[in-house]
Amino acid sequence: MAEIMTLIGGRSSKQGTTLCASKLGAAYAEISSTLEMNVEDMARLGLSNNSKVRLRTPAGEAILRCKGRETKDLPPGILFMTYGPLSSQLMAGDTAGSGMPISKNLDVEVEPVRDENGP
Amino acid sequence: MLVRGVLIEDTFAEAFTMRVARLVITGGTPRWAREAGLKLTGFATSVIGCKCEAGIERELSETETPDGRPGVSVLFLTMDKESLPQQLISRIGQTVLTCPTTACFDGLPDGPDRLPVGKALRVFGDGFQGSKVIGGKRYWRVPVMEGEFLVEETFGMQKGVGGGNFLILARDADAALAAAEAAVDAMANHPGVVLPFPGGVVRSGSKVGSKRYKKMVATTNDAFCPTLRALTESQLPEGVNSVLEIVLDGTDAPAIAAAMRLGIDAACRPGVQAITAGNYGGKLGPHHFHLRRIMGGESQAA
Amino acid sequence: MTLTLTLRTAPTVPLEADVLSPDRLSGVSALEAAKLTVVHGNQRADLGEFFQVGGAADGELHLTGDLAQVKQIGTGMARGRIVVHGSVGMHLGAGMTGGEIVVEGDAGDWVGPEMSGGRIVVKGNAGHMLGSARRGSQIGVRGGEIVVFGNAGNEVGNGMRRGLIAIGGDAGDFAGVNMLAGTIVVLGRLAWRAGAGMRRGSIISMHPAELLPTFSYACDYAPEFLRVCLRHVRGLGLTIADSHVNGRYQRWCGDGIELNRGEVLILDSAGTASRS
Amino acid sequence: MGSPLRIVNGRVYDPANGVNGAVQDVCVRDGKIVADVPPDAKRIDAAGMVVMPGGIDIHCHIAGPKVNLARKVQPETHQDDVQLRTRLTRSGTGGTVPSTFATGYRYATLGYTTAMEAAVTPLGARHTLEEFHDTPVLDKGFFVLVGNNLLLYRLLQEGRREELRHALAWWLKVTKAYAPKLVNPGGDEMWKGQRNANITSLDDKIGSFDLTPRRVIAAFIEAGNELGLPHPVHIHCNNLGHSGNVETTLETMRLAEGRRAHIAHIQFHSYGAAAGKSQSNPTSRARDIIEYINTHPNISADVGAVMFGPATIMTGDAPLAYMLRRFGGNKWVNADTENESGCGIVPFRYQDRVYTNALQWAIGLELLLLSEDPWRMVFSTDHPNGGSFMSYPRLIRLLMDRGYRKEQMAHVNQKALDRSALRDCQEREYSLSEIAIITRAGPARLLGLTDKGHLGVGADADVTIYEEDEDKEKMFSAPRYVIKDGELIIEDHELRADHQGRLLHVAPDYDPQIEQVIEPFFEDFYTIRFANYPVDDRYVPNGQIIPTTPSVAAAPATAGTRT
Amino acid sequence: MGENLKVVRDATCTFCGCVCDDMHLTVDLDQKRIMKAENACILGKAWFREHGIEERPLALIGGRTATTEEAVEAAAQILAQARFPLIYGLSDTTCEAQRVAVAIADMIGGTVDTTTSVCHGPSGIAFEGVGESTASLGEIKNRADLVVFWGGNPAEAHPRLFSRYAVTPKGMFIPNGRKDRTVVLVDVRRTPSTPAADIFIQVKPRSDFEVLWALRALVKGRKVDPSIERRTGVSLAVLEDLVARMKSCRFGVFLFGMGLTMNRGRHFNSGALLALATDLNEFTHWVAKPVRGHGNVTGADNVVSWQTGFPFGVNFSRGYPRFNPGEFTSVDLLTRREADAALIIASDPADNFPKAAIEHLRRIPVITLDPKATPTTQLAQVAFTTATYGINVSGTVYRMDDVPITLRPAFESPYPSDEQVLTAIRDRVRALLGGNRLPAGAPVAAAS
Repeated sequence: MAEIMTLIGGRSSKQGTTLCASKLGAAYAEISSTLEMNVEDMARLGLSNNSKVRLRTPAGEAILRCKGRETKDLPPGILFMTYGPLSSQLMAGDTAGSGMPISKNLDVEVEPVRDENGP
Repeated sequence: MLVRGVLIEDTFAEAFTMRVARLVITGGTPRWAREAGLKLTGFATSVIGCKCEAGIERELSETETPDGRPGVSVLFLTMDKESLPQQLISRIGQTVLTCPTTACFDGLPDGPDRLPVGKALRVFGDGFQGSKVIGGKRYWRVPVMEGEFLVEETFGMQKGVGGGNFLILARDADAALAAAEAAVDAMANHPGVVLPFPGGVVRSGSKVGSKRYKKMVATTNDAFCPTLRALTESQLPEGVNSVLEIVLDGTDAPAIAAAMRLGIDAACRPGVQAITAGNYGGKLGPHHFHLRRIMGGESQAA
Repeated sequence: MTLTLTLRTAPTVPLEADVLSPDRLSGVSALEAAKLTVVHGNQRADLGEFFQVGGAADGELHLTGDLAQVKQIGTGMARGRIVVHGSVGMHLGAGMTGGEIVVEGDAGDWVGPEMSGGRIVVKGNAGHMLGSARRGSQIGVRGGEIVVFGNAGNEVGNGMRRGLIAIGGDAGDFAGVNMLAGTIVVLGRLAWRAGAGMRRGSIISMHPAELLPTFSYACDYAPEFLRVCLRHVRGLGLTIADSHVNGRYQRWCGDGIELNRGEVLILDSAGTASRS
Repeated sequence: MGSPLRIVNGRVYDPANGVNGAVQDVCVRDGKIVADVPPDAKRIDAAGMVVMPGGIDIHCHIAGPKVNLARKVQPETHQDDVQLRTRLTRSGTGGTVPSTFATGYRYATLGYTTAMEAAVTPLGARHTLEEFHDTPVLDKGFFVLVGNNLLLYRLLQEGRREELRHALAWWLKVTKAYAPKLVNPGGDEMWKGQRNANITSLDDKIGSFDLTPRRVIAAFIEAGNELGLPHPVHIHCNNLGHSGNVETTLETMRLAEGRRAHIAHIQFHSYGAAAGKSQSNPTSRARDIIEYINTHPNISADVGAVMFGPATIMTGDAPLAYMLRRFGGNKWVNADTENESGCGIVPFRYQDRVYTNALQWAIGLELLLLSEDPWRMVFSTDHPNGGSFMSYPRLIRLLMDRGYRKEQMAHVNQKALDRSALRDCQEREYSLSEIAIITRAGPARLLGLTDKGHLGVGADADVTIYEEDEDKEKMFSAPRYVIKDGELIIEDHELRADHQGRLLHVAPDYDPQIEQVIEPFFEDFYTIRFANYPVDDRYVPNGQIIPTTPSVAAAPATAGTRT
Repeated sequence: MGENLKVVRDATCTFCGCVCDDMHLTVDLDQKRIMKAENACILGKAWFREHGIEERPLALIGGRTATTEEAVEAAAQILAQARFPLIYGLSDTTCEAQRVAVAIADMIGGTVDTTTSVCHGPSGIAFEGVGESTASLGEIKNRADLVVFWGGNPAEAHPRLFSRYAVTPKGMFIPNGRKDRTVVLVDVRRTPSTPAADIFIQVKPRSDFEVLWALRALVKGRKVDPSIERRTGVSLAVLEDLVARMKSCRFGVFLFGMGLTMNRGRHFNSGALLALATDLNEFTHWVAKPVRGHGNVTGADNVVSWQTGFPFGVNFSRGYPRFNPGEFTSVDLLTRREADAALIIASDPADNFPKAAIEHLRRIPVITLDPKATPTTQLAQVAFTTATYGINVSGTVYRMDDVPITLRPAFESPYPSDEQVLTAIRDRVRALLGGNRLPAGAPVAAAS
């Protein structure tokens, strides 16, 4: 069952240091496929750290692995991920006459991805 | 020429060129549009004493007004260009602006002169007024306690005709009045014409100037007063004991002529002896309405 | 006879065809028109490379085809009429002072920039910046009318100083932003932050809208001018219900940061306006 | 450098060499004016034309951080005034703040070959030089802002006048500047440090410093003279634009005490006030100003005339720009530079019906028409503050054509003319020779550019050839030929070649010990390293050092400096 | 560690817009590696550490190794033939290279756009509407007693903004450093930057505009509806307290990030903040500064502005510069499938552009200049390997506050600089076209 949440894209220092080395390496791929999520939301959706979730917007979809954050750090309903190839998949190309695509605070459908073997 | 036994005298009504504006006043209900129209056109019978002449042209249905509400159409006339806006500003300001639910629109969009009436009235808003341009016309929105008063920024002015008339010469006062009422009813709602006097009828026809009082611009038309038959050079035929006059103002001469035809025809009824008209020898007013020609006959009158 | 242009070769990159204006084509034969210059990307080309031209110019121009890549149609137009059987690209009717453009399909961004007169009717959807000020400029539409039957994007009427914009569908964010005067009617939904920074002017919404905290509620009433305005809009082809004409509206004044002389009018039956 | 060239049959105006309209040849070779060239040299037949040295703008704002901000903030003014590229030249955009390429080409198309950017923060010097690199044709230099410099204030506050002079020399040299510039001394410190206050008189205390503008100005005039700079301290006085500021201006000029000083855009500083009301509408006090200048040969000025139409206020005088912000159509830019300056930008429009604008217009004309020494009261609009340099031809016509002037006077706010003396200077008309002085020979002499502003042998071959025309605006709008460094840039009114002009700068000597004083200040209060501050020679691909003639030795032993 | 060590003092880090010029680098000249970067933050350390010389071909054409000359020829052919080419990136290279890139765009009648359009482009648009009160970073260090960070996370993205410029350093009128300043942080979430603030104001996502608008109204003494709290998560009382502080400080500064520009509202968010800073100058001194991401994105803004009059998104197809975000900006040109070739310099749009834009990049010939392999170089038809600015190449970069700094390279690279490659491409294109392409508006006879 999908829920609508707000996805914030951003930068992290770990991403910054990693991209200096290579954007094609495994470290960068891992960082840019990690989704920070409120722990209560995760519990409700039956997710635990490293569970796969599918994010979907009208532009596209991406599958990430989630990582829990306490409510004081990340309020319920808010998601965070670093910019990268996966966040690109979710962004619409319309810039509304500004040149800037919306890349923060996207409404995304969040859906746990069940492994074939079941949870 | 006789119409149903009533003599149509071979004379003409002499009318003047005036300036005319047409206002469309709408209201939340026909009642309030009418109330505003009545107050606006009250005390506007003759330029002699009222500085302007006005009357309700006709009532308008929802489909005929700019805002889709019931309304009345009003014609407003003055002798010169300058006094028309002055009269409109003071009269609309006192009678339409004040009247619940109403709005005031220009009814002569093609009028070659534009009178800045709404533009002057807007200042009642004390700076809180605002304007809107809709379909190329500018309107002012003046805040009032009820809500908002809407008035068009400018009103068209064109040349009109004032002083079309005919006189009903009757056997007695009852017959004269009945004929006058019938005439007024027949002319009601005629496009381009208003009857500025009370109920459309005037009993006190006047002549220019005074025989006795220097300052009087107009005094009673003694030649048509039955009580003065023995004292003055009366023009009343024998048997006529009461005369009533109908005065017509309008946007143009053909409209007045057409209305006169309907009015005279309706006035030709039992008890009426003759229909005549007032003129000044044809030298003062450019518009001459020959009664017999109007009624479809021949006229020899100058 | 009108001049008819039918797209036969789609441009591979944007085509700037500011020459497609009745004023510029006045008295021009089909043969002459085909030789007029358009700008295809960074190179000049003949109009005839892209369009089959027929008829002769008599003040009316009929364009047919998907012209979504064709920009600047009707630039500087002062009179006459353009009918587009299809969609058009950006900058439709730029600097237009008179005449009429009717687009049967959609229009791109920047419909009617710096327009001061005339009328543009878009029967489909329009892009962003409809009737909006150019970047850096404080003044958008200076007069005239823009009617969109479908939806419009962000910044409808940015900096608008006079005129009417009527939208049959929804309007995007910041409709009427920095408006100086004029009227924007939105029959569909008004998105966020309508009227931000407006000094004067009216934004009319037939649906509940979230307003900025700097807008103040004034009253519920039936604005008389709106009856006139909506009937006029009805005459332009949009579907206006009697309940819109006769309705009561909430009047919200704003933007409090600026003059506070603008207003957002929200149809009452639409429910209560809320603050954003 | 172009091939040898002989200009024949033209009427030559070379006031520096006493040539006043004589028909004589001008020969050019290797970028210089020479006595003769071989008979087969290319000839330009200048019959019916006027030959003058290339124009020199002594005070304009054409490059650097504030100019670029002013460009960026007005895209709407660029859109409809474009400069098309050609096979050879770059495209650009105009408005009152054109792009760099357009600036160079457009100056050239008016016959100008040298321009001085009049206000650059030291931190912005590198940026300015980068823009100069992309500003074609012109020779350029810039005046560096030192009048709100906090380190210099500290030295002055402590009475360290010698070190002040060395530090000033250091700043001029490491930034590759042409002259020191004071802008509203103390004003920026009041603005940045005292909640947007300003200086109101020469004796105000400057913020937390134990200093007054009077002390600052006097010290810089002294130091500038001691350094023997080709151009003295260039002063934008306090109280610019304020009613009654004439007293401040006169007092500032008196502070020079016979030493050289240049007052910038003096029109903006020549305002009186109705008695007792300082906030009232200004009146013209041009007469008092010009009388002082006429009788004090140590003082020079550029007029800073105002022309009706669009302008851009851009100034190091931040509080002034704030005062004017309400005229900016909602736009106002402020930019503070650490330890060095403030800056303000406001788009503006001078309107002939507006009292103050009309008065400003009149005062500019008054000053020029009442001036008795054209060599010391020279031409400028403080571009783009008083109007674009593109309006120079119109201003020339106003000076040369009294009929035209009278006609223009009829259109302006008459109350303003009542408060000026412009109607009393109806008669005067500038001659071509006088125009050549105020636009060429005069600025060259004031700038100390001995190779410019004249056509004598050895001068830079910067030559402009105008077709004579009764309509002087038309004549000065489009020279037939422009030669820059001997190269034909404009021929038959059109750009025919691209050209990279030179950077004109000074490199005064200083005691290297002064770096020991400056460096710790950088450590504490700058965010750029001391070592990274000086601008190196890579930014000056085509530089020319104009020598100084110091009256005081820089330092006992070592005159060398590191760069 | 090799024997051949060199110390470069006062080198500059170009990783982010802070452009700190106090790096003391210890360089192993044999290994061509920077061993130590004194004063660098965690990002700077990684920047210097990871930019050694990798074994990469000088150039690739269609995935095959090529010489630089061959690649220049291939690139020039693509650019000379294109009708609507895009030149993009430029924020991680020197001004000297940027200058040549704009010249190429002008010459061929293409579009030049920089990464500004997807970072603070909206702030640039806002600037064009309302102007800006701003300051060099040293003024903030010397004077700012109230520092407001808005929509950014400097601790992770610009660490030395805190330590070198705006929070902890002592300044002329801030003798006690951190103690003399009040630091406010406004964001939608807690980040590693939050603990640095005295006051943290957490706003609901997508409500920055409402908060800024309410602050503007309060500063002007206008009414704000208490419902502001429901919409934004911030109470009127908190806003009133902030306004009181803002009006009473001596020198206030906003440092704002892409939390404003990349968010719904875009340029209006930035514009509201810039206008708020302007409004506050009625009471005391206030400045605002967009915190810029890339090392020389500010230089790109400046170069494009002085050459064209516009900061980014500039099209030359009609023979003169035109500016219109949304029309001539990269994401739009690609998403709408308009560009028919792309020259991408020191940027990686294939990593962070919207999906539809990346898909178009795969359809058209792409030329890249980059020191490293990236998703964009992987899809390029012609890919140049270039030297890294600031590490191998000197030149000019502009700090986020428009202060230009000359780079001190640490060691030489076997690869050419961006400027060298671009100059070669420009010269070859010029030869192919016989000079600048004449404007499409020129007379027919003169057109090629």
